[in-house]
Order: sequence, then C-alpha cells, then structure tokens
Amino acid sequence: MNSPLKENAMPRTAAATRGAGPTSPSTASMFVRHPLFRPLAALVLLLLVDLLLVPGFFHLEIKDGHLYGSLIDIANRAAPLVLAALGMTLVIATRGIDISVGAVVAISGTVAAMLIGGASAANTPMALALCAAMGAALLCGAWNGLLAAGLGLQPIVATLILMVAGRGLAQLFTDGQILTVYYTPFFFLGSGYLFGLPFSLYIVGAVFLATALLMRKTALGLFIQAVGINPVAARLAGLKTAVLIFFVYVFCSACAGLAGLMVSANIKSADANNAGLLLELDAILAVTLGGTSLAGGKFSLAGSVIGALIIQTLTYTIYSLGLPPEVNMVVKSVVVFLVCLSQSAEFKNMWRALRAKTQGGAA
Amino acid sequence: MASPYFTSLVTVVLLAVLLAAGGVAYPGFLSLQVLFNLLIDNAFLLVIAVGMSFVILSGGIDLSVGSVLALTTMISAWLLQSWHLPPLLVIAIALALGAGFGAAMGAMIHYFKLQPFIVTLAGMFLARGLCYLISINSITIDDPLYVAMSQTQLPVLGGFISPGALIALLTLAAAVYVAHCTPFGRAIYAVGGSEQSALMMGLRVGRTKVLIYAFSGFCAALAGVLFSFYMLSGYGLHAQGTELDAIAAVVIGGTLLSGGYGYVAGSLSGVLVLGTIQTLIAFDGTLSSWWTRIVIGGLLFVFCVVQRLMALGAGRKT
Amino acid sequence: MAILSSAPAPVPVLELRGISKAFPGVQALSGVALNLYPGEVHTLMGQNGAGKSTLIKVLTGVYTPDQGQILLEGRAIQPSSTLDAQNLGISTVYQEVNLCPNLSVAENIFIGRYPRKRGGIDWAGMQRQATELLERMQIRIDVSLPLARYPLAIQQMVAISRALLVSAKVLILDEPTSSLDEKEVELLFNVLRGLREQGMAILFVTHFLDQTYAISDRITVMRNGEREGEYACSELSRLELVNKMVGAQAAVAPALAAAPAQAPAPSASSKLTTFLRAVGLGRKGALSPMDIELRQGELLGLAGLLGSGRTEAARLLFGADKADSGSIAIDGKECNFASPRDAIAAGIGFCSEDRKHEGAVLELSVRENLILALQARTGILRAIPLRRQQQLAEEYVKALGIKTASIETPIGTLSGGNQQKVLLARWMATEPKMLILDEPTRGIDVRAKQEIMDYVTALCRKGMAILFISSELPEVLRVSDRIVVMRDRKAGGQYPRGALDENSVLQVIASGDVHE
Amino acid sequence: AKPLVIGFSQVGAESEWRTANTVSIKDAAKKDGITLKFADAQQKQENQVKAIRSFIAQRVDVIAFSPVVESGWDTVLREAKAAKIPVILTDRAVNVSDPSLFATFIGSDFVEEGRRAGRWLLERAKKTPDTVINIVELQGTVGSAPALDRKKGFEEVIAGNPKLKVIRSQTGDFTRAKGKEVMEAFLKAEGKKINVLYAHNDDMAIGAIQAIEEAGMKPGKDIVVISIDGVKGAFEAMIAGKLNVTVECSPLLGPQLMQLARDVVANKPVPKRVVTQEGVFPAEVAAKEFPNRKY
Ligand SMILES: Nc1ncnc2c1ncn2[C@@H]1O[C@H](COP(=O)(O)OP(=O)(O)OP(=O)(O)O)[C@@H](O)[C@H]1O
Ligand SMILES: Nc1ncnc2c1ncn2[C@@H]1O[C@H](COP(=O)(O)OP(=O)(O)OP(=O)(O)O)[C@@H](O)[C@H]1O
Ligand SMILES: [Mg+2]
Ligand SMILES: [Mg+2]
Repeated sequence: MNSPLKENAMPRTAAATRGAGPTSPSTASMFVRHPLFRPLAALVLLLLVDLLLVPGFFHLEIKDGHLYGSLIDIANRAAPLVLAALGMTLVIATRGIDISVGAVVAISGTVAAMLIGGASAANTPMALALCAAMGAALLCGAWNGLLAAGLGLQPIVATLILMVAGRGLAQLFTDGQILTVYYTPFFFLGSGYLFGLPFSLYIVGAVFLATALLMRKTALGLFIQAVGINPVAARLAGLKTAVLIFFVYVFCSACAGLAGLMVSANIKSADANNAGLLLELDAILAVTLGGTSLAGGKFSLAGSVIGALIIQTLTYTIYSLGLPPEVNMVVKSVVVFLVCLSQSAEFKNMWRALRAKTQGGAA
Repeated sequence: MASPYFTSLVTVVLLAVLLAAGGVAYPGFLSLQVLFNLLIDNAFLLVIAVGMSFVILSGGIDLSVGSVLALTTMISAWLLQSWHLPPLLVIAIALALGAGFGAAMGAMIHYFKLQPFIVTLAGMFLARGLCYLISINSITIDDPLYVAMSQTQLPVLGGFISPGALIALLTLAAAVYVAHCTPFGRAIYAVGGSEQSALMMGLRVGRTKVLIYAFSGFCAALAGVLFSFYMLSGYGLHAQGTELDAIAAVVIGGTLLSGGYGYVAGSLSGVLVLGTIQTLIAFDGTLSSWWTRIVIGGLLFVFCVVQRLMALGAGRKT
Repeated sequence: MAILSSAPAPVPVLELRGISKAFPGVQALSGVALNLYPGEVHTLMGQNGAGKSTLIKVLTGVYTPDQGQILLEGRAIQPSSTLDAQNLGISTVYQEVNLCPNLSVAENIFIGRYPRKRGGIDWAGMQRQATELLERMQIRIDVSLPLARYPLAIQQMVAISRALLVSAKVLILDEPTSSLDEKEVELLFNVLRGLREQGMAILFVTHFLDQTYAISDRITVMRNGEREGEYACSELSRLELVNKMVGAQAAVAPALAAAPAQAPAPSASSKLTTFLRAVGLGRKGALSPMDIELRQGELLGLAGLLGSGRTEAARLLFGADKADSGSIAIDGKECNFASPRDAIAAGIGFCSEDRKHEGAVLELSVRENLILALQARTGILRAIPLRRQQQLAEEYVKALGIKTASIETPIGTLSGGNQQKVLLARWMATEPKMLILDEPTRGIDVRAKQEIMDYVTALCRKGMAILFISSELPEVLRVSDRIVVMRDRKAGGQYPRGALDENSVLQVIASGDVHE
Repeated sequence: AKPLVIGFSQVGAESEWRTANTVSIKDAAKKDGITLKFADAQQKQENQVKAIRSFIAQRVDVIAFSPVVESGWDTVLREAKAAKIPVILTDRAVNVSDPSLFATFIGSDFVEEGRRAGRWLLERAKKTPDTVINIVELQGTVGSAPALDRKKGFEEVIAGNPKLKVIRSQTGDFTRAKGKEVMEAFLKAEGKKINVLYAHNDDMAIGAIQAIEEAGMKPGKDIVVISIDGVKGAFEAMIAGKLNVTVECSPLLGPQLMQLARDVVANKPVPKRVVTQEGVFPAEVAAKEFPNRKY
C-alpha cells in the first residue's frame, strides 16, 4: 500500500525548538526535559491531592502477612490495565490500534474458568487451563495480525471484528452465564501475595522487564519504530514489515490474555459480558498519557505504565473522595484535559507569555 | 495502491449483494419500507458519520460524538421541559453548543498540539458526565413540534420516510458539496494528505482544523436533535458506543483512517451496510444474543475482506 | 569583505540584517545579512548544512529568528507563517517537496487560490490552467491524477508552477533543480529569465556551479551559518567561489571547480566477472522488458531523461516492485526477488531518489538510520552492540563529512544534503556486493559530490558492482565504465566508456542510436 | 391453525439475570408451539426500535419487548398500532402519552424491590434500636432504571429510621469487578465504620464480599450484606453465610408472557399490569430454596 506518509517530525521539532535558545544542559533541566517527567509529575500531583484530601491514603499496614492499603489496591487494580497498555504501546508504535483488547480479556478469562470448572478441584490441571487460555489469546492476536498485516485492513476495522465477535464467542462458551471458580490455586494469580506484595505486581514487573529487554537487547524496538515512522523506507531497508506488524498484534493479545486471567482470577469468576469492558479505551489513554504518539514511531513503555497508574489512581481517588457517581466522568475528563495541557509545550509557552505580559503591565 | 474510489464502488456493489441475499432468504425483506426504515432508523448515525468523515479525512478522529449526541438530547429535553423555551430556539441553542464544543476541542488539538484521540476521548467523558449533572433520569419530551417531527410520515413511492431521514440526506448532500466544491473542503483533504505541506503551502491549517471539529460537533448535535425527534426523550445513556459505529461506517465506506483519501458520500454506504447487517439479523430472528454478536462480527469480516480483495484486484488492473 | 561594484538597483526589495537562529546543539545562522534587488537572480551558495534552507525558512515565517531584522521594501516585517509571507508577496519552493500527495496535480497548484465559478470551484477551468502552466515547462501530464502517481521530478515542477502562479515580488527557490535533468533546468531558467525581465527578485539555491553561472546576477556565499560574502557573479571565478564556500583552510583542488573532465582510463570491462544478469526484466505500464548486466568492479551508468524508466528499472532489480516478466540471475544462479529483503540478502543495496518518503526515518537518530539496513540483514535477534553502532556511525560521519550535532540527533533535523549522506552510509555499512544509487548526489554540495563519487569509484575498484543513476549527464559520463541509455521506459543501446559524449547521448535519447 | 408469531426484542445479555430471562421466554415459546422472532439489542434503545420496525415489516402477530429505557416509544408504538399489531411490555414499563399503545405490561417493580430490601433492614435494625447503622451502597449503572428505582425505594423506606445512614454511595456498574474495586476503596476510607452493604444486584455484592474478606473482615457478620435479584451465586453465598438477604427479581416471565400473547390475540381482556410473583430470601431459607433455583 502506498499510503502517504505523515510528516510529523518537522512540525514537532520545529515547535519544540521555536523560541528556545541554546541552553546549557544542567542536570535539573535535563530531568525536566525528560519525556517521562510530565507524566510522572501528573502522577505525583494526583497522589499529592490524595495526601491532602484523603486521610490515611498512604497508610500501609501488615494484614495476614501482607501489605494492605490504598496504594496496594491501586497497584493491584492497575495491573491488568498496565499489561494491556504495554501491548497496546507496541501496536500504536507501528501506527496501529487494537480495539479488541477487552474482548480478548473476556475470552481468555472465560477459557481458563471453563476448563478449571466450578468445583473446588480443577477439571483440567491449572497449568493446562492457563496455557489454553493464553493459546486462545494468541489465536486472537494471530487473527488480528493476519487481518492487519496480511490483508492490509485498516487496524481499527481489523480489530473491530474481533471486538464485536469476541465477547459473543466468550458468551457462547458460557451460555451467557457468569462462571464462578472455586479452585483456590487459581485465585493466586489475581489476589495472591508473594513476599507481602500482590502477586500480580510480579507478573506485571516481569512482563515489563521482559518487554523492555526485548526492545533493548534485540533490534525489535528499532524496527518497530522504523515501521511506525516510515513503513516505505523500512521495507526498502530490508525489514519484514508485515511480520513485525503481525508480531505486534500477537504480543498485544498475549498481554490482554494475561490481563484476562488476572481479572477473572481476581473476581474468582469469568464474566464474559463485562470483563475488560472498555479496557481498550483506557489502555489507549494510558499509552497517550505516557507520551507515546498515536501517529506511531517513538514509544515509551515506562510512560505507558505511568499512564496506566495515573488512570487507576484517578479512579481510586474519585471513590475515596466520596464523590457522587454522577460527577465521576466530569472529574475524569477534567483531569485528563489538565494532564494533557500540562504536557503541551505550546500551552506552557502561551502561559509564560501571558504571565510576562501581565507582569510587564503591572511594572 | 488500492484507490479509495474502487473501495467505495466495491462497497456499493457489496451492499447491493447483501440486500439481494436478504431478499432471497427472508420474505418481505426487499419491501420498499424496509429500505426506507434503514434510512429512518439510521438517520442520526448518518449525520454523525458525515461529520466523522470530515474529521477522518483530515487525519484526525472524534470520539466525543456519541456523548455529544446524548448531551444534546439531554439539554434539549431539559430546556423544553424545565424552561419551556420555544422548540426552534432550543434546537438553535443545541446546535450552537455542539459546534462550540467541537470547536473547543479542535482548538485544543491544534493550538496545544494535543492528540485528537485523547482530547476527544476526554470530551467524550465530559459530555457524558454533563448529562448526568443535568439529570440521571431520562426526560420525556412532549413539545408539539418534536412530537410532530417524530410522527410525521412523508409519503414517498408508496412508503414513507421520516423528516429526520430527510434532514440526514440533506446534510449529506450539503457535506458532499462542501467537501468537493469549496476551498474549505479541499483544505480538509490537504491537511489529511500532509499537514506539514498544507502549512507550507500557506493554507490556514489552524482554522481548518478548528472548523472540522466544530463541524463534527455540529453534526453530533444535529444527530442529537434527530435522535430526540426519534426517541422523544433526553437521556444520559443514549447512543453509547455510537462513535465506533460512525468510525466503522466511515471506514467501510472507503475512507482511509490515516486521512486524505476517501469520499464523504461513502459514509452513506457504510451506514447502510451496518444497518443492513442488523436488519438481516432481526429478520432472521433465531439468533441468541451471543450469536448476534458473532454473526455481526462475521458479516463485518466477510464484508471487509471481500471489499479489500476486490479493491486490490481492481487496483492491480489499472 | 564583500566587494560590490555594481549595485543593480538602488533599493533592495528584501533586506536581511543580522539574522541569527539556533537549534539545540547547533548555531544554524549567526548574523546573516542579505540584499535582494528587484530584477535580479541571486544565488545562495554554501556547503551542506551551511544554513541556506534555515535562512529561507526564517525569511518565510517557518521559523522565528532569535535575532535580526527582515525588511521588505524598507519596512520591517515579521512573517509568522508561510501564509503570512505569501500575503506579503514572498513565494517559496522549499527544498523538500511540500505538496499533498493525495490531491490532484492541478489542485496542488491551485489550492488556496482556486478559480471560482458560480459559488463553487471552477474545476474545468482549473485543470485547463494547470495543464497550460505545466506545458509552459513542456510537461504534458494528466493533471487530474493524484500527485503521488508522478515521480519526484514532476512533483518538483509542480511545486515550482505553484510558486510561479502568484504574482509575487520575491520568488525563492531552494534547490529546485536537484532532481531535474538538463532539459528541464533549461526550461526552468527560461521561465526565470522572463520573470527577471518583469522585475521580480529571485533567490535561488543550488549546488551546481554551471547553473549558478548560467543564471545568476549575484551570489551570496554562506559558510557555517555565517555570510561569507556577497559578490557579483561576473567578478567571481569558479575557483574563488569554491574556495569561499569551503573556507580558506582547505585550499581546494582546482579540479572541483573545473568543468567536468574525463576521468581515469577505462578498465578492460570485458574481463570482469558478471555479478547480476537480468533478462527480459519488465513490468506492465512501467518498464518494457530489458536486459541488463552488472559486473564486479564496474560502474554502470543509466542515462536518460525524466520518466525514461530508470527508477523503475532500479526498483525492479531491487525487488521493491514485483517484475511481471523476466528473470534475474546472481553469480549465474537464478533468483527472483519477492521483496527488498531478498535482494539485500543477495548482497544488493539501493539508495532511493526520494529520501524523504523512501529513505530517511525522520524521527530516528543518525545512528539508527545508519545501521538500519545492516541490522535488518543481521536479523532482529542479533542486535548490533551499541558500541559497534556508535563506532560505525562515527566512522561514516567522519568519512562522508556528515554535518550533525551528534550521532544521536534525529536525522530529520539535518540539512538535506547531510541526510542524503547518512542514507548512503546506510548502504555502505552493509558492505554490499552491488549498490544501486538512484540520484545519490541529489542536493549534495560540490565538494561532497566529488568526495562521494571518489568514494563510490574506489568501492567499485575494490570489486563492487554499481548501478549509477543521475540526471546530470556529465557526471554519468565521467564516472561510468559502461552506459545504458534509456528512453520511453525501454533500454536503448549500451555503450562503453568514451563511446559517448553529451551530444551523442542526447542524440541516442532523441533517436535511439548514435548517428555519425 | 397457523402458529402464533411473536417478535421479541431483548435488551441484551448483560447479566445472568437477563440470560435467564431470555431462556425462559425461548423455552416457553417452544413448549407452546409459538414461533419466536428474537432480536438482541445489545443494550441500545435505537436497536430495539429498529427491531420493532422490522417486526412490523414482517407482520408478526404480537410484539413483545423489554424496553432499555422508559421514554421514547411513542412513535414506533404508534406505527405498530397502525399496523394493528398488539404490543406487550415485559420487565420494564414505558412512558407513553397514550396508554392504548400497549396491551399489557408484565414485570417486576424495581421500586418495590428497593423497598423490600429497605424493609428487611428496618426489621433487623429493630433488634439494636440504639446503635447507628452505617450503610454503603453499590449502585447500578448511573442513570439506568433499576439503579434509580432500587435506590429510590430503599431510601424511601429507611428514611423511617434516623439511625440508618447511607455514608457512601458509588456506582459499581452492576459488575463483580467494579463492585469489588469500589468496595475496596470504601473499606480503606471508612474501615470498621461500615455496618451494612446494600448492593443493587447480586454480582456487585459477590464482588464486594471478596473485598470484605480480603480486608480481613467477615461478610454477613461484620458487615451485613443485602442485595437484589436472587441469582444462584447469591444463594451459594447465603449458604456460605456471606450474604444476608437477596430480594428476588424474577426473570422467568416466559410462560406468563406466552399466555398473555395468546389472550391478546384472541381478543380476551387482559389486565393492564401483571406483576410477577417474587419473594425475599433471607440466608436462613437459602439452603432450602437453593435446589429450586433455575437461574
Ligand atoms: N529543525 C532543526 N532542528 C535542529 N537543527 C536543525 C534544524 N533545521 C536545521 N538544523 C541544522 O541547521 C544547520 C543548517 O541547516 P540547513 O538546512 O539550513 O542547511 P543547508 O545549507 O540548507 O544545507 P543543504 O545544502 O544540505 O540543504 C544544519 O546543521 C542542520 O542540522
Ligand atoms: N516530462 C514528462 N512528461 C510526462 N510524464 C513524465 C515526464 N517525465 C516523467 N514522467 C512520468 O514519469 C514516470 C516514470 O518515471 P520513472 O521514475 O520510471 O523514470 P526515471 O527515469 O527514473 O525518472 P526520474 O529521473 O524522474 O526518476 C511516468 O509515470 C511518466 O508519466
Ligand atoms: Mg538545504
Ligand atoms: Mg528516477
């Protein structure tokens, strides 16, 4: 496909450098200029609000031999979102988008719950059930990848198909029922603790590290960026663009599948209709909040993790503040707007100019 | 390169095939009124898709449309029922608010260099949230004009269509004219082709982008007005997920999501394809809820793949 | 420093004073002054990265200068956007083609100033006018097709036509000729001369000395972001000009400035081993079946006019497009390329003519761009160690004289010529057995051009097979061991070195063979 | 005779309750030899309108549907009336200007369900007349009819006892995951102060029960849990002593619906409102009742 390339490099750099003279890079300014600074600052600010307004927010105690407190809750609940966001990051880096994430969450959770069954002993050995669930997720990814990379369908329609049909499949497996699981080892995945910390954190940490290493230690990161920025040039340089894009969708679905296991293990049941509902939107939001552009190219895995944490902290803050549910959405949108604005160099310049003007007027 | 022209053409051909298949399988499917019902029932979606196609042609995306629609129904109902304002004034206010909401998002996108996806996603939350601030209940509209608009049947060829469907078609016609015959329309294509180049060629990129989102907001509000004619109520839960339907319709209609290529008129065929799939399933009447989802997904799949393969083949021949 | 004996007009239309502009890590311009008078063609010269394009962008509102003043007809102006500059009467063609690939050719010329008819756009009138405009430059194409369908050279002409459309006071052309062949250049110059007669002030950037002397009245030389001086064209010899561009420290070989001469004796090409042989290679609508043979240690030149099918031939050889007839054999073994990967695996490299769309990955750094092809060949899993990457990048930056703040700078911020060098280095780094160079010297300054061609010839002598495409006939004639002349997307005759001179090539192009 | 054709537009399959409802209707139709045209609206009102229009186009004998929303049905019901097709509402009522637009409405009363939950709590509160009882509430989807009505009915009743206080109320979207997540936050914010949890459906209650257990408290004892619907999972929880009471909201409308449809077509008089038989099941009767549960 000979689609036109987006020339976004120029305006971005031009914008970033407009009016900025040569500056001596001190450590402080380098820190402030770091692309992760702004998302991190937003997260810290949110936590600060919690510190001031929610008594006991940072209170941690040991209960039943593990840490217990709001922060742990946030990390625990954010885990599936972080996973989904990690997968989504790579898809977005190749200029794609995957809106079937929520459906894959439902499918993998359902498959696992179905195989383990509703008895206190597992029908199928748990390892096998988990593998089958991940296998289903990988199949979903392969399907998406085939449509997007093989057939060249536009990513949003390619994944729309699974988004619509996937949940239906999951419901078909369960006959529309919520499957409750009573097999305790399965719960460990979603609400178990290891060395006092939620087990899900270890999973997320492992996936993050593995992905980051894969990007660093192999050429995958470079290739994904190249494909995202200029697919034509990438192909001419000898990259297997189709294979890369295929891989990225498989990876994203694998992450979603893992997230699905976590979600269903956490609520000890598989809810095909509601598990991971709208998770794709939150994942995309997390990726963008973390500073990765939806136009593809440069990406930041750490940024996406921070983005996911911002979203979950925000949700949790709304609950903790005791706001009436009618205002949830308004608060959420206002915070997203503010975080976005804080990330905009243009906004900062404008604000600075305005302040200079008012001060100049006063003087 | 598979040209969007072929893709659009292929969509129309496949739509005809889909309808013919329905006619063969289900008695009564190919009656005129069923076809008109497609228009009546999807009028609001068509209007939203028209606005969305402008946004997508310019290389952007607008996720807020469904919520803006809901907000419009809510504000209209509230102004009519609680404030007893005259209906025409209410409609004017609603349209102005929609356009203003879109313009504000467009301005944020352009002037602060924010990503359309994230800005309009926040806009989506905001509009939906504002609905609940007005009321979490649904508000019934009993204004005579609205009721008349809702129940009037304009006879056409032995069947009838609703005023809403007519308005939607007029909107489409106007939008096609704007897209293809006005400098603003062409600037949209230019921005979608290459924003950087458009800027270097001296086009008013900023103004264009703000106007595009304002237009999309306007269309969403207009769809909201049509929706309140259709449902005679304002409700915060109206039209959930409509943004995805609209995007799907636009893309199925042959417009490239990366911007610059496609036709506004394609949104009509896209909307009709989605509507036909739903009608087919309703006529079948034997599918359980999950099979409905699976079959919709399956039909979408078959449609998109055939469309893609045919477009590829056609592109190769030229 | 500047010696101005004859000022062409009393008041300059456009005057720049002390313009400075810095980018992170680079002082792109420092205190640059420039005077542009009505009715003159003023050439801006300087090495790659000297700051020419930046100066033009400051002048036309793309960048805001850190310091300095711009005066238009004596009044200070501060253009804040290109639109602003256009409204002020400054019309510009930028170095990288800035048009919309999805719009038709006609629209690209007229967008923003459509002819109107009854409230709408006068499509028919617009297409007619566009066709006429292009015909003035002897380009006959279907203006209703999207721009992306046409090769770069046509796009360049479209961009120029667009700039010519407005009745501006000042016309700025940043390397408009880099992808044009001689015929096109001559046509363009005729148009420019006409405009000069009408009193328009033209600012022109080029790396071609011949062109400079053919058209310009005065020359401003830039070096390292500073103005070296402003000279009347008649009073500056080629040698002086080159020396001023490169700087006094490097007393340059007069060869650089000299008109192209015949280079070293041809090797006995018949004894060389064949690396690649293509038989009946063709693609419907793009290239009629042709035979071509590349030998190790031999430089094969492809000559021809624009649109003669050279790029098509190169893309087929590289597997970038799929051939629908013919076969390719490498080292005698049949192999058909399904994608560039296969060609690369067979030891072929391809430097595309369209660096913005097919070469550079703009947001990635110089280092990453440079190692991309090598890494692709090594494979995903075996990442080249960072140290090795840096070493490679440093090496090539030095070897090719790439002007960049560091190897970690995004390639998009490099000057056009330097981007081109990085892309060349990308292929050199893969140490290919055969290299296809499609307009590799496009937008490269005289000195670098010489260096690059020397480098390429040296590689060739060491046993690499090279396919060289250039619209600069003299260059092709000078470096090629063998020349294939193409016309109408067909391969014409094949000629050994020395069998052709410029006139006879043109003759071949015109009639298909040399007539004694 | 030609078999009766009923067009039924279902809301969706968003919960177990809804699935049971669908199954009941389908089974009843099959048993009675009635042809059922079933259309799923995926929780969207506009899809229901589309489905009803297509039923009219297919000239079915009776149209039945569970409206997603109460308002907005005038136009399409008028079209049905013009086509002389009687309409039966199930499960939720509609708000129309002309009551002759539908023949009858069969279904539960959400407000009443809320009241029943409230009354159960009032009774229980009588045992400890002096202590203040702090209630947290998990609402259904914001703006949805069951959420609004169950909240309203509950509030109406507990207003009678000033010692009963709702200290937190947040939406759990009718899902287990959200119910758990929100309850976690409640527990951190209010801790031991919470005495009662009132959940608008069983799923949220089941999620919340897990959160309570993970916080080291005993659901059903430290915190009294009240919920609505009466699905199987709730009975299991009650048997395990983790849930105190569930107010039934029966989805098994199928047989009654078929009977009504036949009557309507035969022009027999039918009551305008048919309320389904529903009970309140405290934990004490759970074990006995459990084998009878169909959903
Ligand atoms: N947007 C930018 N960000 C950072 N550096 C830049 C940017 N644009 C240009 N530069 C730097 O400014 C210097 C001057 O570049 P410029 O493009 O003006 O050179 P030029 O004279 O036009 O060269 P060429 O002949 O190769 O086109 C170069 O070192 C380049 O890397
Ligand atoms: N002067 C011209 N008039 C009409 N069409 C032209 C002209 N020059 C080039 N073309 C177009 O050029 C295309 C072939 O370009 P191709 O890239 O194969 O040639 P090329 O020899 O590599 O030229 P270039 O040096 O411009 O890349 C054809 O589609 C043809 O329509
Ligand atoms: Mg330049
Ligand atoms: Mg070429």
